[in-house]
Amino acid sequence: MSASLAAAASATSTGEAVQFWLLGTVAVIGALSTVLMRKAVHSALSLAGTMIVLAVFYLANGAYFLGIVQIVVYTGAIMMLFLFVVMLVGVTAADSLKETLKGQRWLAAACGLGFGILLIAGIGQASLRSFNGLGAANARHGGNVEGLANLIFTKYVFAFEITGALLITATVGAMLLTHRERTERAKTQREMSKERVRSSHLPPLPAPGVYARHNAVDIAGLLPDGTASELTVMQTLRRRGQIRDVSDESLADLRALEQRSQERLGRDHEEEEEVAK
Amino acid sequence: MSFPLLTATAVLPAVGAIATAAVPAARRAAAKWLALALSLATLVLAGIVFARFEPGGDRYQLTESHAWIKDFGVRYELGVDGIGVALLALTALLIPFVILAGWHDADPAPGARLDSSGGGPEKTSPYHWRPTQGFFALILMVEAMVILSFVATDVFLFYILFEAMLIPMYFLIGGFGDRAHAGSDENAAAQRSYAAVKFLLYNLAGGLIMLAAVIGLYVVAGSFSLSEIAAARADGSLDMGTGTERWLFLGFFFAFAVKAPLWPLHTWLPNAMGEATTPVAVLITAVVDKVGTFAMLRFCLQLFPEASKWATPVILVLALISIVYGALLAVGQRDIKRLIAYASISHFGFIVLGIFAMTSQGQSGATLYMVNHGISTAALMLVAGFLITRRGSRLIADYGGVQKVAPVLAGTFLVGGLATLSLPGLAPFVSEFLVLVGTFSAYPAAGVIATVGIVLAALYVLVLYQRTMTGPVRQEVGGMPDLRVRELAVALPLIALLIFLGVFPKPLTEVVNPAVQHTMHDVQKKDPQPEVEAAK
Amino acid sequence: MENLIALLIAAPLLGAAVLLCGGRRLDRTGHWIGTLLAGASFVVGVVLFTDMLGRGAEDRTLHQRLFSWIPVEGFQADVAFQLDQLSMTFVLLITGVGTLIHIYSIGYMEHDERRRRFFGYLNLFLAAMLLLVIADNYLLLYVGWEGVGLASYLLIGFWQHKPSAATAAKKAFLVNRVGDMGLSIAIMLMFTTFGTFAFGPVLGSTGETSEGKLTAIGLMLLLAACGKSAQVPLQSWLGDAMEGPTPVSALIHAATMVTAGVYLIVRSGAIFDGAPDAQLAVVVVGAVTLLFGAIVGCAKDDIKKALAGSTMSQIGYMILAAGLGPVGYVFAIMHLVTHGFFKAGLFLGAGSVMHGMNDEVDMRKYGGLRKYMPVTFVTFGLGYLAIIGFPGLSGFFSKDKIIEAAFAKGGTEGWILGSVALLGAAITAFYMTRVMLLTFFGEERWRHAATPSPAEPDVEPAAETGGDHSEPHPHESPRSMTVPMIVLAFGSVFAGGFFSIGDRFLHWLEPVTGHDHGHAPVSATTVTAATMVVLVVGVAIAWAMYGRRPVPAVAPRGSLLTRAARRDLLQDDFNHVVLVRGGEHLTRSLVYVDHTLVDGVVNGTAASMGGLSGRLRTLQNGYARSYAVSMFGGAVVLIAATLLMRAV
Amino acid sequence: MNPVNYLYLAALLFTIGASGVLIRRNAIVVFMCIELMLNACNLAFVAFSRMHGNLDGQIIAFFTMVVAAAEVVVGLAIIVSLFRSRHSASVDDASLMKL
Repeated sequence: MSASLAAAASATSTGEAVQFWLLGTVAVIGALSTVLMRKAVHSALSLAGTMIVLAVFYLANGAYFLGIVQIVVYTGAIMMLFLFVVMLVGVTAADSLKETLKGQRWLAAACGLGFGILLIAGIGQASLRSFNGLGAANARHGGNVEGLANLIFTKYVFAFEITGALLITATVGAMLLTHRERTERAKTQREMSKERVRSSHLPPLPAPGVYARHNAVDIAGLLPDGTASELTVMQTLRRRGQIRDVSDESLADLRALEQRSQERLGRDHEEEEEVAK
Repeated sequence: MSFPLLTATAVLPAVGAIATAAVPAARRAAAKWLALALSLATLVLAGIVFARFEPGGDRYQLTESHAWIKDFGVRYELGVDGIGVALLALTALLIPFVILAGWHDADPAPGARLDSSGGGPEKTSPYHWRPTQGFFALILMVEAMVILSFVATDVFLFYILFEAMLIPMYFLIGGFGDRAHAGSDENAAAQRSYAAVKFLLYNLAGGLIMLAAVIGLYVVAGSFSLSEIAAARADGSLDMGTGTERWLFLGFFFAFAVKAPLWPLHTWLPNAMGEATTPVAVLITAVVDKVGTFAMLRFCLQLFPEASKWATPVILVLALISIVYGALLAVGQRDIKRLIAYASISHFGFIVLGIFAMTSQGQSGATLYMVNHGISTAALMLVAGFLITRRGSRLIADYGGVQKVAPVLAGTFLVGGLATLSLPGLAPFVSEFLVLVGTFSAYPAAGVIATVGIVLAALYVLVLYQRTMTGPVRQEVGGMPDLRVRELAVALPLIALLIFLGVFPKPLTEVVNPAVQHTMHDVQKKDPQPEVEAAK
Repeated sequence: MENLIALLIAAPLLGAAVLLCGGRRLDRTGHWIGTLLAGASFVVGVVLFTDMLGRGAEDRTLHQRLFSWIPVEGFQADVAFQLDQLSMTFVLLITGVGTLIHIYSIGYMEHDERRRRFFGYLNLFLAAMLLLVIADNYLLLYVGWEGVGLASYLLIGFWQHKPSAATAAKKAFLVNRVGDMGLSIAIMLMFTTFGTFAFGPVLGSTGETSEGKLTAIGLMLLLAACGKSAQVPLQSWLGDAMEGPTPVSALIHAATMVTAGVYLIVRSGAIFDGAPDAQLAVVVVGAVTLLFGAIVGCAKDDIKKALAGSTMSQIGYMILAAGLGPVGYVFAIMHLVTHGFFKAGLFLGAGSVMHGMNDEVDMRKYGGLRKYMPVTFVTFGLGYLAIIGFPGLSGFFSKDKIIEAAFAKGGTEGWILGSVALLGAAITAFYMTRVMLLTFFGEERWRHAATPSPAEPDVEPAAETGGDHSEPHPHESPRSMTVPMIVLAFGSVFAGGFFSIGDRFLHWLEPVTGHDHGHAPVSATTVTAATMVVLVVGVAIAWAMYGRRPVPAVAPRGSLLTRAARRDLLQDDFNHVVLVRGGEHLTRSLVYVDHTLVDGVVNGTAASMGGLSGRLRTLQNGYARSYAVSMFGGAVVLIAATLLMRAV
Repeated sequence: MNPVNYLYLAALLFTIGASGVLIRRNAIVVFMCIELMLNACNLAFVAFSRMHGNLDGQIIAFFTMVVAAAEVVVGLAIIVSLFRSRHSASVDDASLMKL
C-alpha cells in the first residue's frame, strides 16, 4: 500500500485530476460562501466544508499526518470554537452586507483581482511541471509520520518548543481577556442582610421609574423628577460601569410633551378668561 | 592650558538659567535679582574678553579646541575675531537691560500693572499665568546660546546653537505675551501662538536647509572646522567646484536671510515682535537676529567667497528692497511695536547691503551697524514698552500728548527715535554712513537708492513721535506717570552709549577693522580706488 | 589761539546739556545760564576775530584737530575745525544775533512754563550751527547740518500741544531730510572721486576730475542747499515753520540756519566753478525762489508768514549771487549778513507786535500801532527801509551789488537775471510797504476785532490766537525785548555802509572766496538808478492799495493769483496731493501686499499643506478594514514590483 | 494533471480569503477568512513538499496550524470581550485608531 501511495504521491493519475477538479470546485464554492453568507453560522459551516476538502487534498498529496490533523484539530476543534463563539454572540444575528465605508468594496475588489491575477501570473511563470514525490523522503524514516516526527524533534525542535510556549501564552491570554475580576470579596448572606437593615431601604428596592421606556436590568429607572435612580440597577453592574442611561432623547421628548401640554393648558386658561370677560 | 574665558562667558548665563529656574516658586523677587546679577557678571566677563582681545593680534584669539564627536570630526572650537567680540559685547551688554525692562512682565497677576488708569476687573484666566523664573531663565539661556554662536568656529557647533536658540525663543514668544492687546485674552493667546509658531517654522525651515548645506560642506571639505576649510581654500588644496559651492552658499544664506530677516522672508518678524513682550522683542531683533547677519559675514563670505561674489547682485537688490519696503511699511503701521519691527527690517537691509558691498567701509559699517542697531532699537523699543505698559495699548491712535504729562519718557523716546533715523552725533549715523559710502563706492546706484531709506526713516519715526507724544493731551493719557527709577536705569545708559559711540566710535572700529581686512582678503576684493588717486 | 575754536561750540553745547538734563531745579536760572553761555561763545568769537585781524590776509586760516572720528580702512573722518574769514563772518553773525535773541527770549518767553527747555534748544541750535560753519570737512559739516535741522524741529514744534506746530515741525524735518539726502550723496561722490571729504584736499583738487563728476556733486549740494534754505522746490516748510515761537523764527528761520545753503555753496565754490551747468542750476533756483517768495509774501495776511515769504525771496537773492561764481560770492555773504540784521529785527518787531496784541498774527487786525509801540515802530521801520533797499541803509548796499552782479553775468542770461532781480526788488518794496502800512498805519482795526468774522476757506487761519478774545491793549514790550531790537536796527542801518565803504568786506573775504569784477553791460550807476525807480514804484503801488484806502478786516476774495499766492502758489497742494496722498496710498497698498502677497504666499503654502494633510487624514479613518485595504494594496504593489524586476 | 493546479487553487482561496477580510464587518467572519488564507498557504506548502520530495513543507504547514490555533484562541477571546463591552462584533465599531 505504501508503495502505491508513494507512487500516487510522485505522479498524478487521472483519478487525482478528477478528484482535484471536483473537490477544488467544492472548495472554491465553500470559500466564496464563507465570504458571502450573511449569517456567521453559515459562513462557519462553509469554511468547515472547505477545510475538509483541503484535508482530502493533503492526503492526496501524501501529507497523511497533516490531513488527519486538519480534520481533527482544525475542522474539529477550531471550527467548533468558532461556532461556539458565534452562538455566544448571537446566532440569529444576520450581518448586513451593505458596505458602509466609501469605496471600500471597490478597492477590495480591485486589490483582490490584482492580487489574484498577479499571483496566478507569477505561478504561471514558474517552471513546475512535475512532482518529485515524497517516496524517498517518507521512506528514509519509515513513513510520513515518522519522517515528520524526526524533523520536528531534531531540526525544528526549537521552533517546536517555542510554539509550545506560544500555545501556553495564548491560553493564559485568552483566560485573562475573558476573565472579569471581582470588585470585592463576596459577601456572606449574613452580611448582606445586616447591610440591608442598616440602609434606608428596608422595603424592596424600587421598580423601574415612571417614565422609563425600558425595563432592562441595566437601565436605571426614573424618579418622578426625571432623574435616574441608581438604586434600581444591580450593584454589580453599577460597579462595572455597565449601566446604560435612559437616552437623553426620551427625556427631551418628555420635556417637549410637557411643554406642549402646558401651552395647551395655558391657552385654554386664557381663553376661559377672555370668555369670562 | 589657559583659563577657558570664552567657555566661561557662555556657560555663566547657562548656569544662571538653571539656577534661576530652580528658585522656589514663591521667591520670585529672588529669581529676578539672581538673573540680573548673573547677567551683570556675564557682562564683566565679556568686558574682560573685550579688553584682552588684541586688535593687531591673530585673527582668532582666546581659542579653545576639544574633540567632541570624533567620528565626524566635530570639534568644540571657539575663538573670537573682531566682529565676534563686538557682537559678544553687545549681547552681554543688552541682556541686563532686557532683564531690567522685563522686571514685571512675567509677574503672575496683572495686578502690579503700572497704569494709573486702572479699571477693568483683575484678570485671572490661565493665559496670565506666568512663571517668572522661567521667563528670566529662558532669557539667560538665549544669551548663553547667542554668545556661544558668536564664538563658535566649528560649523557644526554653530549650526546646533543656531537651531537650539529657537527653542527658548519659541517659549519666550509663545509663553509670555504682551499684556497690551486688543480683543479678548483667548484671541490674544491665539495670535501669540500664531506668532510663535510662525517664528519657529520660518527659522526651522531655514535651519533645515542649512543643515543640508552643512552636511554637504562636510562631504566636500571633510571637516567642520572653519579655520581648516578656510585655510584649505586659501592654499588651493580644496576646490569645491563652482556649482557645489553655489548650492552650499545658497543653503547657508537662506537660513541667515530668514534669521536676519531679508525681504521676502521677513513676515515672521512683525508678528513675533508685536505679540511678544517688549524685552523679548528686543531680544529678537537686537540680539538673536544679529546671529543671522553675523553668520553671513563669517560663514558665507569666508567659506564661499566665489559664490558670494556670484550672488552679490541679487542679494544687493533684496537688501535694497528690504530697506525701502520695510521703511514704507513702517510708515503704514498702526501698531507701535510692529512699526519698530518694520523699521528693523529696513535696518537689516542696510546691514546686508554693507556686508555684500564688499568694501572695507561697507563691512566695517555693517558690523558697527549690528552693534548700533542693537542699542538704538533696544532704547526705542524698551521705552515704547514702558509707554505701552502704562496705557495698555499698542495702537498709535490711542496716544497723544504724552510729551506734556511725561516729558522724560517722551524725551528718551525721541532720542531713541532720532537714533533710529540715524541722526548724526548718535551711534547709528556712523554705521549707516559707512554702509552708504561703502556701497556707493562699489555700486553707486545702490548707494543712491539706499539713501532714500534715510528720508523714509525720518518719516516713520517723526510720524510716530508726532502721533503719540504731541498734540492735545488725550484723556486716557492724562494721569500717566513719568519714567520710574528702574526705567530710567534702562533708558539712560543706553542713550549715553548711543551718544558716546556716535561721537567716539574708535574703540569699536579699531577691533572691527582688522577682522574686516581679513574678510576682504578672504573674498579677494580690494576697495575701489578714488578717481583722483587712481589717476595719480 | 587754535585751541579756542572748540570752545566756541563747547559753551552752547554745555548749556544745552545742562539745561536739558538739569531738570526742574534749573527752571528759575535756566534762561540766564543759556544766555550767558551764548554770550560766552560770542566773546570767544570776538577774541578770535581780533586775533585774526591782527594777522596777514594769507595767514588767517586757523585749524584745530580734536580727534579721529571714524577711522576705517581707506576712510578718514576727523573731528577737526577750520576757521577762516568766511567761517568767522558766520561765527560772529550766529553768536551775535544768537545772543541778542537769547536776551529777547528772556522777555518773550517769560510766561512759558517750559522756558528752560526753550533755552536748552536754542543753545543746542547755536552749537550745531557753529559746528556747521567751522567744520573742516563735509562729513562734520553734515553733522552740524542735521543738528540744526534737529534744533529747528524741536523749536518749531516747541508748542507741541498744538497739532499744527507738531505737523509743521515734522514737515520741516522731512523736507530738510530730502535735502540732506543730497548732501550725503554729494559726500559719497566726493569720497569716491577724491578719496576724502575734507575741504582742503577736495576743493584743492577739483581740477583733477571730470566736469561731469563736479556737476553731479554740485547738483547734489544744490539739493541740500534747497532743503536747508527753503529754495524752490523744497521751500514748502518755511511758511509752516512760523508756528514756532517768534525768536526762533528770527534766529533760525531768518538770520542763520536758512542761510546755511548759501554758506554751503559759497564754501564749495571751487566745485561750482568747475561745473557751469551746476552753477546755472543754482542761478535758476535762486531766481525762481526770489520771485516765488516775493509773490507769496505779497498775499499773506499773517505777519510772520509774510516775513517768511520775504526771507525765502531774500535767500533767493543770495543763492542767485552765489550761483554767479566769484562775481557774486562776496555779495551773497554780505547780503546774508545784512539780511541777518534787518530780518532778525523785523521778526523781533513782529514778535513784539504780537506780544502786545494777544498773539494775534493777522495783519488785517492790526493798524495804527505806531502810537502804542513807538520803539517797535521805529526799529521795525528801520528794518523795513533796510530791506527795501532805501539808499544808505544796509540792504541798499548789499542788494544793489547783487543786482549789479546779475547783470554782470553777461549775455542774455545776465539781462534775464538782472531783470528778475530788479523785479524782485520792486515786489519787495511792495509787500514790505504793505506790511508796514497794515501794521502801523491806518485805522485801528483791532478795536473791532471782538466782532466775529465770517470764516472764509482761503483765509489763513490765525495760528497763534490767544485764549481770550477780548479787545487787545497794545503796549510796548519790556526792555529785554526792545534792547535787542534796537541793536539789530543799528546793524540794519549801518552794517551795509560799514562793509561797503572801501570795499572792506570784499577784501576781508576775497582770500577765501576769490573775486572777479565781471564785465557789466550797464554801469553801476544805471543799475542803482533803476533800483531806485522800481523801489519807488513798488512803494507807490502799495501806498495806493493799502495806504489811501481803508483795509477790510476780512481779506477780500482776491484775484486768482492772490488766492494761489495765499496757498503758497499751490505748491503745498501739489505736495499734498502727489506726495502725501500718493505716499499714503502707496504705503497702504504695500501693507496690503505684505499681508496678502508676501505673507500670503507663505501662508498659502502652509494652508495647502494643511489642506493636503487634512485630505490625507481622512484616509486615516480609524477603520481597521481601511487599513487592511491599504496593506493589501501594498502587497499587490510589492508583488507587481517583484515580478516586474524579474521580467526585466 | 499539472501540479501547478494546486498552487492555482491555493492562490484562489487566498485571494477569496483576503477579499473577505476586507469586505466583511463581522469580526468572527473576518477571522474565518483569515483562517481560510492560512489554509490556502498550507495547501501550497503541502503541494511544494510533494513537488520537491521534501518533508520540510509539511513541517511548516504543521507549525502554521499550531500558530493559527493559538491565534484563534486569543482572537476569539478578544472578540468576546469586545462584544461584552460594545454589544457588537463589528470591526467598524472599533474605529478609535483615528486621531
